[in-house]
Parts: sequence; structure tokens; C-alpha cells
Amino acid sequence: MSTREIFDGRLEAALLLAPTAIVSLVFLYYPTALAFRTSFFDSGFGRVPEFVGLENYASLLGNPEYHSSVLLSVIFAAIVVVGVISVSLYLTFLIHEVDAGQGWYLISVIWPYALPPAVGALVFLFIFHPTLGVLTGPIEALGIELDWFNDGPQAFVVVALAAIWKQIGYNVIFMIAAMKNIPDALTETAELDGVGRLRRLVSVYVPIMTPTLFFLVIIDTIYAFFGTFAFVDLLTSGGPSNATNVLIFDLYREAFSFFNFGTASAKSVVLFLVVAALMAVQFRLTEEYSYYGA
Amino acid sequence: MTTITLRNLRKEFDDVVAVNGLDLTVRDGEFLVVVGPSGCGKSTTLRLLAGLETATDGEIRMDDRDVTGTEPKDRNVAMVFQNYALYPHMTGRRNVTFGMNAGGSFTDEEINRRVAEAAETLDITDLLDRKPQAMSGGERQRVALGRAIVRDPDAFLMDEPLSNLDAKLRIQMRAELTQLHAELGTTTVYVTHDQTEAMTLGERVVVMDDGRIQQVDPPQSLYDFPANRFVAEFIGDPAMNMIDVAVEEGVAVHDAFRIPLPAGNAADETGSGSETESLADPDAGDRSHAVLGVRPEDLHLARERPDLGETEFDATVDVTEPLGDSLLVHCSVGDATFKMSAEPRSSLDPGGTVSVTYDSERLHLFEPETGEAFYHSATAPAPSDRIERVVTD
Amino acid sequence: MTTITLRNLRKEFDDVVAVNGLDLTVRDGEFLVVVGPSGCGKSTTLRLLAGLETATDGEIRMDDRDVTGTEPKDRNVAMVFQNYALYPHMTGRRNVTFGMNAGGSFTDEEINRRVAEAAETLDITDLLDRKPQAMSGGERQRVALGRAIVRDPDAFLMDEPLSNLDAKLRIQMRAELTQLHAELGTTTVYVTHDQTEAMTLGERVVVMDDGRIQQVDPPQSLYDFPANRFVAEFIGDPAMNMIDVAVEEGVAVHDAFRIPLPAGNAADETGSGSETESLADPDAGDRSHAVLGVRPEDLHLARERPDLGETEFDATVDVTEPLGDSLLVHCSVGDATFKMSAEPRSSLDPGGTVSVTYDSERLHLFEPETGEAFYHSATAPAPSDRIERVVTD
Amino acid sequence: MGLGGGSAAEFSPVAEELTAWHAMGGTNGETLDQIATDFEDEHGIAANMEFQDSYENVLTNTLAAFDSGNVADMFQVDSLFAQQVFDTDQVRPVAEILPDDFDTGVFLDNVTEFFTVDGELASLPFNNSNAIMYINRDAFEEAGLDPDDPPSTLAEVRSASETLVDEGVTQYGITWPNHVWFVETWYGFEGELMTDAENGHAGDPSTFYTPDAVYDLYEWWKGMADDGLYTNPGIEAWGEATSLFIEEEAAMVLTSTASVAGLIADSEDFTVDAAPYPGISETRVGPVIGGASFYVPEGLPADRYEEIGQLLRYMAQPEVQTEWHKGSGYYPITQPSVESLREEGWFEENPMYNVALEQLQNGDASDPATKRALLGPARNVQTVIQNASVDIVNADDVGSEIEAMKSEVESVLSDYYE
Amino acid sequence: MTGAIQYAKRRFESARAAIGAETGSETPESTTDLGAAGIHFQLWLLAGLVLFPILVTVVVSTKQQGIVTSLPDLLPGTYAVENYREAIVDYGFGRFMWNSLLMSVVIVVGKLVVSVLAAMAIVYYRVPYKDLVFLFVLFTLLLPVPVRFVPLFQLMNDLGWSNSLLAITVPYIASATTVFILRQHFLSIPTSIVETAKLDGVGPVKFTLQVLVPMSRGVLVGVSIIMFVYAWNQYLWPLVIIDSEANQVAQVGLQLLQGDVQGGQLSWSLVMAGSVLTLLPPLALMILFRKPLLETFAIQQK
Ligand SMILES: Nc1ncnc2c1ncn2[C@@H]1O[C@H](COP(=O)(O)OP(=O)(O)OP(=O)(O)O)[C@@H](O)[C@H]1O
Ligand SMILES: Nc1ncnc2c1ncn2[C@@H]1O[C@H](COP(=O)(O)OP(=O)(O)OP(=O)(O)O)[C@@H](O)[C@H]1O
Ligand SMILES: [Mg+2]
Ligand SMILES: [Mg+2]
Repeated sequence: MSTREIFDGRLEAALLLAPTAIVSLVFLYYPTALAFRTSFFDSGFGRVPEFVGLENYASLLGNPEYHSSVLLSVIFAAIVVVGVISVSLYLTFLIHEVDAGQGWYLISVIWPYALPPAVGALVFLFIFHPTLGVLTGPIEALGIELDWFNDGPQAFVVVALAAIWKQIGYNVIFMIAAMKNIPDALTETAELDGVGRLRRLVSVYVPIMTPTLFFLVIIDTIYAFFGTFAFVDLLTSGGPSNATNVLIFDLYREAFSFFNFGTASAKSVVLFLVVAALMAVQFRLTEEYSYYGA
Repeated sequence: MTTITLRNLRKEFDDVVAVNGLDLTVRDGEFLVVVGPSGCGKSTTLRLLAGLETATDGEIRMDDRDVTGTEPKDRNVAMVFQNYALYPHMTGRRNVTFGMNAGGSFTDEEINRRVAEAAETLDITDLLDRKPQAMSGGERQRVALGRAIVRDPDAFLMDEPLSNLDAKLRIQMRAELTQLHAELGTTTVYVTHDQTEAMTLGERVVVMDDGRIQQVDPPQSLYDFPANRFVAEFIGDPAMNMIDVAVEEGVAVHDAFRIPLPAGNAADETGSGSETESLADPDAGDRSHAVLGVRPEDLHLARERPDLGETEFDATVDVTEPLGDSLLVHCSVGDATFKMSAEPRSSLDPGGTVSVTYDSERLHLFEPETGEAFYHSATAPAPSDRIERVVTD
Repeated sequence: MTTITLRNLRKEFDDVVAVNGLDLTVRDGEFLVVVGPSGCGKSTTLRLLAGLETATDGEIRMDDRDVTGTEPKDRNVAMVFQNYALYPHMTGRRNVTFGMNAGGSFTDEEINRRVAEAAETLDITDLLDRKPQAMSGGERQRVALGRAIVRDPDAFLMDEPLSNLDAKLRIQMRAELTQLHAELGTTTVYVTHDQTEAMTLGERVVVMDDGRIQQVDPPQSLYDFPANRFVAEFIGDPAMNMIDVAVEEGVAVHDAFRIPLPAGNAADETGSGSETESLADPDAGDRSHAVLGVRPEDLHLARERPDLGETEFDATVDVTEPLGDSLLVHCSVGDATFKMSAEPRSSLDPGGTVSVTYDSERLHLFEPETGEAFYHSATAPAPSDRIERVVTD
Repeated sequence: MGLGGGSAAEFSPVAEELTAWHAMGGTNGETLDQIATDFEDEHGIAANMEFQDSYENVLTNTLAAFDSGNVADMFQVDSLFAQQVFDTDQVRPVAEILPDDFDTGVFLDNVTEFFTVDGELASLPFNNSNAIMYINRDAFEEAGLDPDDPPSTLAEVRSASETLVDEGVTQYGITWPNHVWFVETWYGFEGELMTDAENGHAGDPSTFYTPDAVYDLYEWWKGMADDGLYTNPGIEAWGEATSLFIEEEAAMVLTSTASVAGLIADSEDFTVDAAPYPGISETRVGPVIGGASFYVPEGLPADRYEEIGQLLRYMAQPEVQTEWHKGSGYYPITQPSVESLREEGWFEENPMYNVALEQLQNGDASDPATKRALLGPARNVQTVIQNASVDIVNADDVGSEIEAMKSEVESVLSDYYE
Repeated sequence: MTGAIQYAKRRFESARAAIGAETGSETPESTTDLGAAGIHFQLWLLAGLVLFPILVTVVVSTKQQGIVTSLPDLLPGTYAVENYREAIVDYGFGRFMWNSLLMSVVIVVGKLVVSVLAAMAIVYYRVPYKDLVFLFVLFTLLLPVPVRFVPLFQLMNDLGWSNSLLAITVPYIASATTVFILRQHFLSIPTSIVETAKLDGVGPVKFTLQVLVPMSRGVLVGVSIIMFVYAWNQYLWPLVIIDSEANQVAQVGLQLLQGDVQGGQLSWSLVMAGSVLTLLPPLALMILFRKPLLETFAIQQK
């Protein structure tokens, strides 16, 4: 109907955008471009970069371990995103429905978000360490043998659990706002119709919250790919048998343990492409399924 | 088909008493309208009926079930909200069927049949495949009605269902609602703050103020025999004129005029508190302060209604407002101001003097303090209409 | 004090023509109301005046300045929005003064004086220290008006300023607006979709539909001499009845009745396109299809208005709606349905037959295709009122 | 920035004061700070000891600093990463910096052997240690084992572990961090080289040796794991391994000699004792040295080296070394400080320190197998071996996994030295 | 203190109850229909699980060696005061915290200012290729620090910014998320308010400072908390780019507390005490500003 674009000066607009643009260009785009460039070199500290063309990529292409790392990361991201979204959604819903103590429940569930990832990882180690862990006894009493230093799938689960746990808070923050924004009348109509709680969540709230959920899917995807380094580093170091060797960890180790900047850059380009591709898919889906309020 | 009975219903929020002891029976199949100013507790009452709020005190019965503590979904009522409350992401059909599926008490076939029927009734068949976004306000409200209808509830509860629509559409939907009710005959409680809606829709109208029922009556009775000043001023647009007078020997006396009061009825003998003497006995009725109520359309230019006799007085014209079908004339007489209707094409100059006459059959007197009506010059309505009249203070 | 002139004003959005060639003069000091259904381009017109939209074509002049391309802030107009558009974080006073400071053309002292004055005028002195949150709807709208007033603009532009208020408040604010305008005398363009508001507020009313002006006239003229079916049906509540008839030798002929048409006026000789023969010449006026328009209040029960003579016909009562001051009767006669007003306390049973008469001074005929009025039985209004009449199609 | 006095200087120091980057957290870091303060009091030269989180990060920061031009005056490098530093060609051997009157012969032989490159002392050895075994005496006694005769071979470790576990004394027999150092130590005791070119000390290595002893090692390791006699505390999990020992989950732990003090302090509920590192077989050639040394960059302003020399010398002084040894548990690495400790009766009072020192001094420093591998891609090789260790232990067929490890290490080597 | 212990005990009990209850795994559907009690029960269970790690952290920080290996170990130790004193006094953890605070505040303020300006331009200015500009900003989400670590490092060296506050703040100042959230919010401010400003001739500076910012207070606070937490928790970049202990941030400082593990030092309890300390500022902010944090992020449109 009407417009918000009330100011005209292009120069002014450019000035306003300048800080963001300059910082983005200088500290985000330019280094990224350099990373692209480095990926065509054999380079490391103290070494004169040597142009090797696509060799770095070729070696990644021919490295089955790396392939599995890519696949692993995608699966890991999928699990983390789905896990974070569904756990947060359910928690948010419970808090939304509860009749008293909302504020305290909220703080209780969002606090891990404030915890530094490295500390989070350390605490997880304390809790789930196969021999020392606080919960190891009780869990093993349930008949699950905790052995994730040797058992790849278990290690994967533990890292994913930690990653999910850490990200719940961020999601709840956004979800609770979205859920509170749903008109009461919709809830009441559903109640009058005898629509069960869970069905209300799934069939009414979730579709209405899609814009928030898609935003969170994007943020969580980025988190799953880029933000989970500390968990892998401190819990499993990518092992056992590379079962948790996700791309970001692999990349970091390549660059800062092995000092192979060329390969590391190629890996970061691949990582970037993988994430970008997933984003593209997600945006496509958003267009298709998201409901935007009137 | 359900009778709903409220007994001493109360609802308090932290510091507000939203509903303050309602006693009311909604008759089986009746279209009952609850009207009142904003914040008077209409919505709260409706929500209490629906079970969306829990009563602080009192009882709600549907037929012979006490439903005061029953879950909303077990009351078998359907509610229609002001803002339609359609699920924005579902098509019209999904919106209509969503609640039915929940109950699980309908077979697919039955659902289809009912939806088809309701769609037919409401003429929304075309809308079933659209999402609310692609519907106009009226269409949305119709779908919302459809959703209420298909469940075949014991009662419809509607909270200002038309107030988001524009004027034309509102009028049209009003007619459709009447017709719908005639077809279905379901007990309906309808909340509105619009008195025209109340008058045209309700078989009986409940006027609420400040959490209490002020009067329950069929529309025209409400209009003609308001129980108190509040009702008198709330119902009718433009509102009833109120002029401070003294009553002396059956005559309303004002500095600038004297209006003889026909030996009509003392109002409201069931009214508690106002133990007014009947004006039928002119001598007993004298009092130095009373409020005379006359509706603008019961005041006339003397020249337009010579038939009303010699009972005229002079007033000064302040402003005129053309309403199309009439001219609203704002007048003053002495320290009193009032409005009156004149023929639409009359030409009256502000500042000029006009001779005013009145319909002596349509005079009302109210207690200045309590606001209770104690005299209506017209004949009282048939008592049968007034059984449910409840005075709450 | 400003005259605003629009010449061939057009506004297109991507695929919509919102305003389609307006020609209009708003007279100096006039209160002009623009009315029309939703989406007809009212707001767009106002926003073009304010400079919030840029015209696709055409010209806007304020007095002798061409302001078509001028920045909003340089037009010296003030706008009042439906949702008040108060800054939620500022007190009433800050809200009022915020825009003044922007211009920088007022001294502090002057600002204080003006605010005090405006607050006095609008009776909002108490509100100046509150934030909008702590004000009621009416209070907010008053503060919004205050903000408009203090800048002493050349014109007020108001976009449905009252439609967020409840009915009672709307009526009250209507009166206050009229009074305010009487005091300030500032040229005002007021947009509404509510015809009652249009009728009571406007010195002249512009009826728009589909981006075009349908008629510009003083309220009563609009009511009595609608230029076309659209205006006839839009203005007046309940709407004018429209019945298909044939015209034979000065008589409107319907299967069920015959209504002789007094040799009145052919409507609208300035109307382009509809080269209708004047009905003043009964022989030339014959046509097999026409639409007869009669307002409900110009139809009466024969028994109530014996003075209207023998011109009656029989109709069946479908539904009755009590409006308090009258009873709206839905009737049918042959294949036609219509509404009529009856005395409020008449008792009519649906299904019964009534004898209907009409006011032969208040009949209208419209072209079935174009909808143009070609006959009004009443005497035409004084031509002076109709100077601005512009036909746009 | 910096002094910038030298003419041919290509680097400038990061600060006015002497700056040393180190990875000593906790009280060891505090001790370092104390050394700096004392040095300043004594010589009037200000020195900063800057904690850099980890050896790895010291290395990263240093290599990056070489690129940027602003370097620390000294940096502490894990012996594992030594080759990485030499490969930059940006360090000046400390022998050239130490004042002329300083006798580099004061260091213990085994220490000197490793830190001397091309006949010159390349870096100042400072915090050094080797791997040793600690036992829980009480647990041993409870299980009917003789704590005074701790297991000295892997086979004995196994049988002791079996007894401990069977008797229900501890849940596991032994644990150690999954760190390449322990594997290296086993190679060393067995007198086996890890790679050709004398573990990288005599040229570019390309072959990773997997002698039979290594098969024996991993067969044993796997057997221990399979039978629940050994528990894996995690990759490079020094703290967790120690904790397992302290919590009496395992009655034996392999870890650094530097842990003596900490273990004594933390083992409140039992008596801890030190024992020599158990060899794969009876062969005991000698341990490989661990810990770190301080390097000095090349290309600083000339006058700067004088001050650095002062600090280096100060840090090697017997008193400082003695203080450091007592405070940290790392070896006293100079002959004079060992002697002064002896005189003091320190080793009699603290026999566990003696076990550690003896293990070092009993080693055959001349055998190239006891020289810790000097590999360019050391970190990469380390990662491969540590990951592979888990894989091997998990695998059904130890042999093929060892071969896989061998080829992976060799491919890392060839990538680096190509 | 005793209150805290009581509280911890209660939480512990609930956590225990929670764990116990896991075995009897009810289906969610059956519990949801229990009504209010069921919801509270589920929340206690889930919140207990989420909270459990902090309980461990806090308990460990009160112990001497800080090894807890089983549930009964989770009774608070008696070394709390000693541990916290050691962390703050002996290891100068306060200074690391101060550095972190400085860094976080600079980042938050910088981000806010820069993002408000950008969102302002994107929403309120008639600029060509707006969507592209917005996309350009959003795209930076895909370029997190690790991907451009090495070049960024060299860039900082070239700029001579290493080891300075600039190095750990400026690269963070452009924020896609903040711009996105602010844009969302600006789009939700009624147009009529914006247009009123335009009619009044309110200039961009006045509009921003006196209309936009006050009307966005909630969102700005909420976003600030999120940004603060993000900045506060940065670890890798400060680790690499800051090499002077005096300028180091708390996340890196934690390693100092842990001691020389390879050298046999082991201070879980100190690390946990440090962890609790580092957790406090963001947690305090979250609790203090929970209202804006939890109520302002409604994302309704693109
Ligand atoms: N959930 C609530 N908490 C506190 N007070 C409430 C609540 N709901 C309603 N009220 C108060 O109760 C009174 C009655 O409210 P109610 O909504 O029933 O009025 P209403 O007649 O429907 O008004 P409207 O015409 O504005 O809808 C009001 O004073 C209102 O502020
Ligand atoms: N910014 C815009 N972009 C596209 N179309 C617009 C825009 N503004 C208005 N329109 C269209 O122009 C037409 C006229 O709109 P306008 O707002 O003037 O109607 P209106 O008469 O004010 O209606 P209402 O009574 O609903 O406010 C409508 O069809 C509307 O959809
Ligand atoms: Mg209500
Ligand atoms: Mg509009």
C-alpha cells in the first residue's frame, strides 16, 4: 500500500551502507577471495606459495576420506538442524502452554546458549566420558555401553547431542516470540474444536511459524557447519576412525595443525560451496512452503 | 437445541471484576444479542460460556448439564471471532474440517456431506480451495461461520463477528446471519457493541454495563421502555435527549417549557431500589428533580407535525446535520440542549428560532441519581416479553 | 487558506490504476469528504495530495503553486491517519511538537503557545504528559489532530481518522471535527468509507468508485439527486431499492404495479454519454428497460400515510427488522424485492400482505446499462451547488 | 615499535621488554613469571612471559609472526615440532646467543643429544621429561601384587592388570593418553627407529618403520582393550588419564615424569609410586625425550641478542633449574643442578623423582632410536598415529591396520618432503 | 550460599528424577493430555536435562581436584571460595574478563551502530538494487571466520592490528543477522508513522535517533544480548590474533587455569570456576533483559 522509502538521497544511503559494506568487503569478502586464490597454491607458513592450479582440488576429489567427511558433515548438519528445531520447538511449546513459571522455565532452557562452546564441550566430557562421566554409570545401567572413544556412531551421537543442546537456547528465543505472536483466537478455536495439544502444535503453530522456522533453519545450518568446531575438537578430535571428522574441524586442522594453507583453502572453498548449495535449496523450499502473514 | 442458564456468574481478573453476577437464561433456539460499551464484560461472558475462561463464581448450565467446570471441547459450542480466527495456512476447506477431524466423531463421508451442505448454505463453495489471504473480509467471516456450522454445535457463540467488515458488508452479513439462524434454529449468543446490530439481529437483547446486566428485552421494548438512563442513551442513534426537569402535578417543568405528562405508566414495577411513586397518580408524583428523556425522532418542528396539537415551545437552532433521510437539528432551549429530527430537505438557519413539538406518547422520566426509569408515557409492553428481566443492582 | 485543484490526476501502481484522471477543486476553507468503497482510490488520492505518492500524470495545484512534484514537507499540509500514527515512545506533547521542531520555523515560545492553544481547543491538556499507550482511542486521535493543528498547515488531509474508534466515540468525534473546522476554517480533505460520516461532515462530498469521481455534491443533493446507480446505492442506509421496470408514457410499469412518473426533471443534462430523452416529455421517454430507484423511507404502508393518495400496490412481507426509530420491512412483489420503512411499533407478520404507497416526489430512474440517472421526480437542486460536478466517464 | 636498533634486522620484537611465548598454564606459568621477575631484579632487563594457550598455538603464532615481522624474542616449542621450526630457517641457534662464557656442556647428555642440531645447541632445553609409569601401591597390595616389583614389560603389565581386575580392585589395569609420545617411547626402549634417516635427524625421512615389536605392541594393546584391562581416556587426554588413575579406575598410568608432584598431591586416598616405563620386551635402550625448549628467532636487532643471551643463561642457571624442577616436576636438565639437588638430599626424600631421572640417565643417549623423531609434518604424523592407534585397537586384523598407518604416515611424509 | 546449595540440591533431585523417569518412557501424547501437571512434569524433566551440565560445572568448581565420576559426587565441595579466589586473584582472571567485556561491548556497540545504519538505508531509502545490497549483507553468513582465517590473519598483520582491540572487534562489526533482524523490525513499524515523519520534514538523523531507535529499543536490546553472547564466546580468533597475555580474553584465559596438563597439572575445578565466571556476564544479561530478549524477535516476513 504505502511506502517506507521516505528518503531519497543516494549518497546518504551509500554513506549509511558504507560501514557495513567496507567491513564486509575488507574483512569478509576480501579474505574469502584470498582463500579462493590460495586454494590454487601450495602454501604454508614460511613457504613460498607455489602455484599448483587445481591440484589441491584434485587431491580432495581423489581422497575418499574427504568425501566421507563431506557426506558426514551434511548428515551431521541435518541431524543437528532437525534435532535443534524439534527439541526447541517442543520445549517452546511446553513453555508456551504452561500456566505458571514461564519466565524461569525459559531462562532454564536458554542458558546453555550463553555458555562458551569450549566449556560446553568440556562439561559434556565430564558427563559422558566413557569411564569418568557422571552419567556414564546410570546410562550403562540402562544397558547402553558407552564407548564413544572407540565407537564411531556413538561419538557422532555424542557430538551431535552436545551441538544440539548448545543451540536450543538461541532457537527458543526466536520461537517463543513467534509462538506468542500467534493470535489467541486461533488457539481458542482449536481448543473449542477439541484439537489436541500436539496436533495444534504441528498443524496450526508450526505452519504459522514458518518464517521464523526457516530463519532458524538457516542459522542452525550455519551453526552446524561452522559453529560446532569446539565440540569435535574437545570431545573426539574428529575420531574415532574419522567418524566425527566434520569439514570445519578437518579444515581447521589442515590449516592450523598441519599448516597446509593451500589444501585448507581448497577445503574451505568446498565447505563454502556445500553450505551455499544447501542454503540455495532451503531458500527454494522457503519460497514454496513458507507462509507469510498478511 | 439448548437452553443456557447462567446463575450469579462472576469473573474477576486480578483487580478487575469483568462480570459481576449475571443471571440469565438463553432460551432454546433463541438468537440472543449481548450489547454494551467497550469493556463492559461482553466478551468475558461469552468466553465463560465457551469455557475459555473459568468462572470465579456462579454456575453455567446447558440444558440440565452443569458445564461450569467443563473443558471447552466438551461443551459442544462453536465460537466465531471478530478477527475470524481462520488458520491462515489452510484452505477454506481445511479450515472448516480441521476441527471436525479433531473430535474424530465424524466419518470422512459425513464430513464431506456436511461441508458441502454448509458451503451451500453460506454460498462459499468457491472459497473452499482458497486460503484466507485470498479472501475478502466478508468471505473470511463466512468461512468462519462455515466452520462453526459444520460441527453442528449445541450453541453458537459469536464475538463481534461483523465488526471487522465495512458498513455495506456488515449490513449484508447481518441479513445472512438472520436467515441462517432461521434455517438452523441453533441457540445463539451474539456479542456486539453496535446497537443497530443488536436491534436488528436479536430476538432479545441483553444490555450490559460494567459487568452487570442492565436490561433484557426484545429490541423494540428496549427502545421504547428503557429500564434506565444507561439503556436509554445507549440504544438509539442519535441518543435520547436528557433534560433536567422538575415534576409538578403531572407536568415536567423546565425554565423554558412545560410538558404535561399523560397519565401513563409508572415504569418498571419489578425494578428494585427505585421505589418510585406511580405517576398514574399525578399528585404523588411531584419531585423537584427528574430527568426527562425524549428521543430526537419524537421531537418535531411544529410546522411539520400540526397533528401533534398545541404542545409546542420555542428553541434556538445551533447546528444542522443532514443525514439524507432526515435532518438532525441541534437545538438549545434555556440551559438545555437537545437534538431533533426534521424533514430531510428542511432549510433551517443556525441561530434561528424554531417551534418544537413532541410526541406525548414517547416521554420518559428517570431518577436523577440512580438513573432508573420511573415513568414511560407509552403503554407498557406485553408482560410475557419481560419474564427474563433481571435487575442486578 | 488554500484552494486545491486537481487536474486529470492519475496514479498507476504496477498493474492497478488506483486513481484514474481526477478533476476536482477543493474550495478555500471547505470541508470536503471523499467517500467510496474499499479500494476505490480514496487513500491514494489523499496521499497524492500529501506528496506521499508521486502522480503518474496530471497536476496538483495549491492556490497558484503547482505542487505536483513538491516534497511533502514543502506542501505545508498535515495528515491524520486512521491508526493515529503517534510515536509510541513520546508523550503527547512531544508527539505534537516533534514535527514542528523539524521545520525549525517556530521559536520555542511560539511552539509553547501553539501547543497550549491546540490543547485548549481539543481539550487534551491533560494528555500532554501521557504516552499514547496510556490514552484511549479517542484521546489518541485527538492528540493526532493536535499534532496536525499546531503546524497551522494550509490544508488538513485525513484518512479515515475515526474508523478505529467505536460507534459512540465516532459520533462524538464527528461533532468535534465539525466544530474544529468551524473554528479553524482550514481547507480539509477527509477520506472515509462510511457514508454517514460523509453526509454529516462534508460541506461537499466526493463519491469515488474504481479510481474515478462519480459525483461531487453537497450531502443532501447527493442523497436526493444521485448521478448514477452507484451513488444512489452507496449513499443511504438501508440502500435505495432498485427495481427493473419499463417506462410507458410516463409510467413506470412492473408486472405487479404501475407507478406514474410526475413530469419532473430529466436528470443530469450535463451528463455525457447518456443522451436520454427528457421524461418531461412523456411520449419521448418510453423505453422497455429502466431501473426504478426508491428509497425505503419513501415507501410507506398505505394505512400509515393516507395523505399520499391512491397510488398503492400490494406486497408480501418477508422479514421485519426493528431499528428502534422505525421498522424495516423486507417485501417482495412479483419477482422484485424491496425494503421499506414502517412505523417502529407496527406489527407485521412475515408472509402477510401489505398495501404499499410511495412518495411520488422521490422517484428515480436509471439506465440499466450505464447506470446513469436520467430522471428524478423531485425538483433539481440549485445549479450553484453543482458547479463542480464532473463526469468522468 | 620495538628497539629497531640493528642494521640488518628483518624482524622487530613485539615489545620493548623481552618477550617469551610459552604454553605453561597453571602454577608452571606462575613459576615462569617468577623467573622473569627475578631476572629483571637481577639484571635490570624487563622480561614478559606470555602464555599462548598451547604448544600448538605458540608454534602457530610464531610461524605467523615470522610472516608479519613482529616476533617474540623467545618461544617455547614442543620437541615434537622442532623440525617445523628449523624448516623456517628463521631461528638462530642459542649457542650463538648465549654469552661466550656459558658452557653448553652443562646439560645432561640425553638432553643435549636431542637439542643439538648440526653440532650446535639449537634451542635452550628448559622443561623436559619422559614417559614413566605410576602405580597405585595400595591397589597393588590389595590385589596381592608386589608394589616394589612393578611390571616392567607389557606382558607383566597385562598379568598385573588381570590380577587387579579379577580381584575387583580396580576396574581397569592401566591407562595412558592416546598421544604419539608413548608410541615413540616404546620404539625408543625397543631400540627401533620410527623412520629412516635416523628418525629425521640425518636427512629427510620417507619410510615409516613397523618392526615386529610394533605388531607385538598393538596386539597387546588390542588385547588389553578387548579384555577390559585398559581404558582409552581420549586423544591427547592427559588430564583424563591422570584422573582415571587418581579416581582409582586404573591402578597404573603411563604419563610424564613431570606429573610426579601433581600425582602425589592429588592421590589423597592411596600411595602413588613411580616405576620405569614398561618395555615391549626386555630390551630397554632408552626413552625419548619430551617437553619443550626455547628458540630464538634470527634477524633481530643485534643489541637485542645480548639481552636474550642474558635471559637464556639465567634460565639455565643451577638455582633456576632447581627451582623450576621443584616447582614443576620437569627434569633438572643441567648437571650442576642435579648435583646440587643430590647434595641437598632431594632425591632421597623424593625417591619418585629419582626413578624418573634414573630412567633418563640409564638410557643410551647415543642410540639414534632414543632421539625423538624430528619430522617436518610432525603434527600431521602425530594425528595419523593417534587416530590409527584407535583404529588398530578396534580392528579385527591388527596387521592390515598397521600397514594402513604406515602408508598413511609415509604419504604425509612424501607430501611434505616432495 | 546455603540457598544456592538448597537450590542446587533441588535441581539435582529433579535431574535425578528426570533420569529415573526416562526409563519409564511415556509417549508424549499421553503426557500432554495430563494437562497442566503433565506439562510441568515434562518441563521439569527437559529443563532438568538442559540444566544438568551447569549443575555439574558449578559443583565441580567447588571441589578440590574437581573430578566427579558419579552422581553421588555431585555434592558441592568446600573449595568454592578458594577456587574462585585463585582464579580471580592468582591467575588474574579478572583481567581476562575485563578484556572480554571490552571486546564484547565494542563489538556490540559497533554492530548495532553499523547495522542500524545499514538497515535504515535498506528500509527507508529509495535505493536501486536494494535486494542485491541486502543479499550482499546476508551472504556474509556464509563466510565465517574459519573459512577466511588465514588471509584474515595476514590482513591483520599487514594492517598492523595484531594484538590489538581492533583486531578482535572490527572484523565482527558487519553483521548479517543484526541487519536482518533490524530490517524485520523496521518493516513492522507502521508506515503511517514513517510517513508522518516525512510529512513533517523530519530528517534522517532526527528520524533515526528520535523515532527509529526509541521505537526499536526492545529489539536493539534483544539483539545486543545475542551479539554480546556471540562476541563473548569468541575463542579461536582472539587466541590466534592476540599474543599478549595482558590483552587476552577470558575464553583463552580458561586454558591458563587448566594448568600445564601435559606437565601433569590438572585443575578441573579451577577451569570450572573460570567457566562459571565466564558464564556469569552473559547469563546475567540474559536474565536481566529477558523481556526484550524473549519478546521481540518475531519474524513474520521476508
Ligand atoms: N485476561 C484478562 N486479564 C485482565 N483483565 C481482563 C482480561 N480480559 C478482560 N479483562 C478486563 O475485563 C473487563 C471486561 O472485558 P471484556 O473483554 O469482557 O469487555 P468487552 O465488553 O468484550 O469489551 P470490547 O467491546 O472492548 O470487546 C475489561 O475491563 C477488561 O480490561
Ligand atoms: N503501494 C501500492 N502498490 C500497489 N497497489 C496499490 C498501492 N497502494 C494502493 N494500491 C491499490 O490501489 C487501489 C486503491 O487503493 P487505495 O488505498 O487508494 O484505496 P482506498 O479507497 O483508500 O481503500 P480503503 O477504503 O480500503 O482504504 C487498490 O486497488 C490498491 O490495491
Ligand atoms: Mg470484547
Ligand atoms: Mg484507504
